[in-house]
Amino acid sequence: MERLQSIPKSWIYVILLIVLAGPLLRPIGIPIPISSDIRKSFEAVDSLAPGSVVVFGFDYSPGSAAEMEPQAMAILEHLAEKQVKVIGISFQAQGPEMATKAFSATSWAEKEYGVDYVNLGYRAGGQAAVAAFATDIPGTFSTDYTGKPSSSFPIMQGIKTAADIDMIITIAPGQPGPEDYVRQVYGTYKTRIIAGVPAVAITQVAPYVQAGQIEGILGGLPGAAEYEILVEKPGQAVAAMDAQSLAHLLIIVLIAFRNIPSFFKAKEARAQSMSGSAQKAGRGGRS
Amino acid sequence: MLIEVGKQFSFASLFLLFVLFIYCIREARRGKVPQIRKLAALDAIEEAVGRATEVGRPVHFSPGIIELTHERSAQTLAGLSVLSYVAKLCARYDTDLVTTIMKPDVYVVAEEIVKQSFLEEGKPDRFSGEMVRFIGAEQFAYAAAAVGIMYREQVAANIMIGSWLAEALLLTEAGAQTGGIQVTGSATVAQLPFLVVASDYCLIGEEIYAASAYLSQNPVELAVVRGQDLAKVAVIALMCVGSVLLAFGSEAILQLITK
Amino acid sequence: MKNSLPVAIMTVIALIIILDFFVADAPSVQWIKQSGLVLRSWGIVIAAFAMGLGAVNLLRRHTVAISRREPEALYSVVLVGSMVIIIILGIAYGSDHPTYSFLFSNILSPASATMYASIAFYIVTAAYRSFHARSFESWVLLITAVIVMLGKAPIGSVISGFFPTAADWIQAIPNTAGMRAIMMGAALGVVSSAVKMFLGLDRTYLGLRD
Amino acid sequence: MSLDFGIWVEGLVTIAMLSYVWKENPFYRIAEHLYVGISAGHAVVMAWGNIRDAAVKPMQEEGQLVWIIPILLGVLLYSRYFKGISWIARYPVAVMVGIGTGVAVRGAIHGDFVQQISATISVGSVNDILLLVFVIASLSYFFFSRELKGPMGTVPQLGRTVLMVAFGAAFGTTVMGRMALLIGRIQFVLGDWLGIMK
Repeated sequence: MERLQSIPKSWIYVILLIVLAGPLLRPIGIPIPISSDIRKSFEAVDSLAPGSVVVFGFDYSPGSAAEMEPQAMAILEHLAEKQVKVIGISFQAQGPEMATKAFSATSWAEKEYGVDYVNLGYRAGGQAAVAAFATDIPGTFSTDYTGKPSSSFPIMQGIKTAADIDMIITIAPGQPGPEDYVRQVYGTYKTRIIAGVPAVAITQVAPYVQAGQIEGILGGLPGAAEYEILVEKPGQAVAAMDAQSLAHLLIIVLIAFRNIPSFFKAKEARAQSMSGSAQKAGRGGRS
Repeated sequence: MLIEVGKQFSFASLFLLFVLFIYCIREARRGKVPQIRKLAALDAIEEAVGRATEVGRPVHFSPGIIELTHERSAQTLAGLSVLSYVAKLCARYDTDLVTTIMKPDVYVVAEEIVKQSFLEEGKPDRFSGEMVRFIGAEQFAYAAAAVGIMYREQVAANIMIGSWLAEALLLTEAGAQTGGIQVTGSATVAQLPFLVVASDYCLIGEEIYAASAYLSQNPVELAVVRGQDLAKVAVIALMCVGSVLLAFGSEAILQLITK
Repeated sequence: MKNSLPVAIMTVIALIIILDFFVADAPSVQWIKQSGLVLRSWGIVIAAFAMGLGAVNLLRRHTVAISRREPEALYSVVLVGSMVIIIILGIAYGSDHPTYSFLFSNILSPASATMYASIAFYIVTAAYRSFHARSFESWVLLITAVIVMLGKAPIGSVISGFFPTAADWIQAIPNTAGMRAIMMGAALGVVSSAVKMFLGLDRTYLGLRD
Repeated sequence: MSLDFGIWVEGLVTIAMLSYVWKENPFYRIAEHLYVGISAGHAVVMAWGNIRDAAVKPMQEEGQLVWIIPILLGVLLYSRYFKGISWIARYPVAVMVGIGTGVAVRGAIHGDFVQQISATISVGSVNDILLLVFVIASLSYFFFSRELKGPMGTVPQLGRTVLMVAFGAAFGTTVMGRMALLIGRIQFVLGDWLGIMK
């Protein structure tokens, strides 16, 4: 039994890799409950009429893509199905690449560039750029990511300010992020906002959702997975959730292995361990 | 009013804290020296350096990855004051020290501190440029280099006090692999759980700021720590009174604080 | 003078930056806001100069290793070479030079993403190594971690609805309380350290200890 | 399998960096030194750009001579290479530390201290009251000058337990984000690079 307490490190790593890669190649399908946040976001997007114009903020970079990209793809699939028009923008330097990747990996690849969707690229300046965008879209994004004038695209006809936009969707792990869209855009134009954020940022954004300034949020990979299920296109994130569940279970099993043997031993020599634990509980020590 | 509405109470508290700390320092100069409780993590540093000396392997120190002009720079400075203690111990025991640094401005200060510590221990010639190493200005490049160094030089003690981001766990795991005592400390709440779990001793939050007083046992510094305690009593009282009043329907305290 | 003037400069600058945060937008104190802004941009410039010192330290250590033909010299050649190439490209042609972007996006970015991702391995071994229930407190730590892990992954709600609910409560109440107390205590530590520095009682940052 | 040279380099770097978790090895060392070299070089280029755009340009093009001050302070840092005048470097350091201490104090007192106090004063529900009790208990753990004894001693003990719960919870939540990152890398290797996964 003591052997359970000293599993070699490399074994643990191999098991972790198997546990993570296995479900990615062959999903198990552990049921994923849908939370109210995701349902609200889904219903908001679902309420868009065909032909509505949506601004999609690709405000993430390769470093955070693992968590953010599946969210973007799931929502993009839904938008494609709803026959709306999408204007892709970015306030992150590497966002335009992310946009190109996401458009080409979803149903948007079959749609017409410039008519159904466009990728207007990146503008520097953070929060100030978001403010400029709200009041003057063609001025702030005067060209697309390849440098073609944005006024040359049919999709951009009649788009001046954020008031001409039916909804803003931003996928943002940091700043500028949902807070900036709320302050700079919602404050003046009351444009509907949906935000995708990392799991750790949900609590930061929650107050805006409570106040109704953001209509819906997606948090981390689980958010993306739930959305994929609602759009009925289970993809990367759903597969990743199985991996996620197994990884959590693996850690719990390992913790159990570590503790069960000593649990039995403790029964034999309780008095000893009691005095030992009292010492260990000393301030500042290891816990 | 010259102070912005919504920040007036904060400004007043800052002023009161300044007054309180200065008062405590004056009391200490009059001879009233307070005692502070044991901080096991700091006692463990000497043991850690001692063991490294016995096995003839170096001690690794890092003051975190935050630059001097940053909002969390106070943690870096707290780390650097522990560095001066660690460097003196290393000088005294003729033990090798490896300080890894991610921010260039911190490197400038850290090198000065280590040099000075060796000078004060009367061993300026034992100091070498290899003791303070700038290793890459990006978070994970720093981590990659630091774990590489820790492994290759088989450090026998790992002391990390400062502000960290996700890379903290990489360093503590490298430290666990090479063995020896690990002493960590931080006031960055997001990383504390990992430091507490992965190291042998961890200074939590405010404890890193008391480290300098504890290590030097300087009466004036101890007096300031006592001042911090008095401030905490006041805060607890304020929260209790505020809540009781609120329960009876008065928002007086809440309004005062948000002024 | 050699030692007290820097302390005075440090104190005045810190006080201006503090006041800059608190003063209202009134014309009579506009100069404080203005100086705060100017000082912070100075900080960026000075810190940029410090980068040169860091680079010199890094290059010097590795060129010494190369010239001594230490066994590690090959790696030092790689480091010095890549560093010099990217500095020359960046300064002569700007960071949008194709080779520069290639080094950046195909080496630096994946290396950084991989280091970041490798934390997943260590989080598992750290849990295995350290979640050893020896005392009441380590039990508490271990059990909360397990509940929250189950509550956060779909598997938890499959086992029991208790886990997500418990995880949310733990995060909202004890977690918030603990983190809040740490922040408040640390804030006092920051202010007390500042006072010690303003009074010249702590001059460690100048390399001086009394 | 991908035929793109860039993807291959990216894939090899990924494997080399990852190989460290198994064992420190020459491939890791090469990747590590390459990574450190490029990132340090990049930082130098960025620093150069900062000095040029933030200080030199406004001085040359708009005649803002005041920028000579930070440039001079920056140059003074290099006095440490010269024995006898190395103490001059203390001035730029003092300026940087002054800025840092200023932003640290103002952030600490307002956001981390006063706003946390006001957020804690709330008695709307049982949870609010528990939160208040837990905050007070945890704060009492940080008393340095006097050990609370007798029945009062249970307060810091409770505080320490609350802190452990907080750490356990934070550990548990972070596991998820970290796994997501590794899953992302595995998806790159199996999907984009090797093409085993769709």
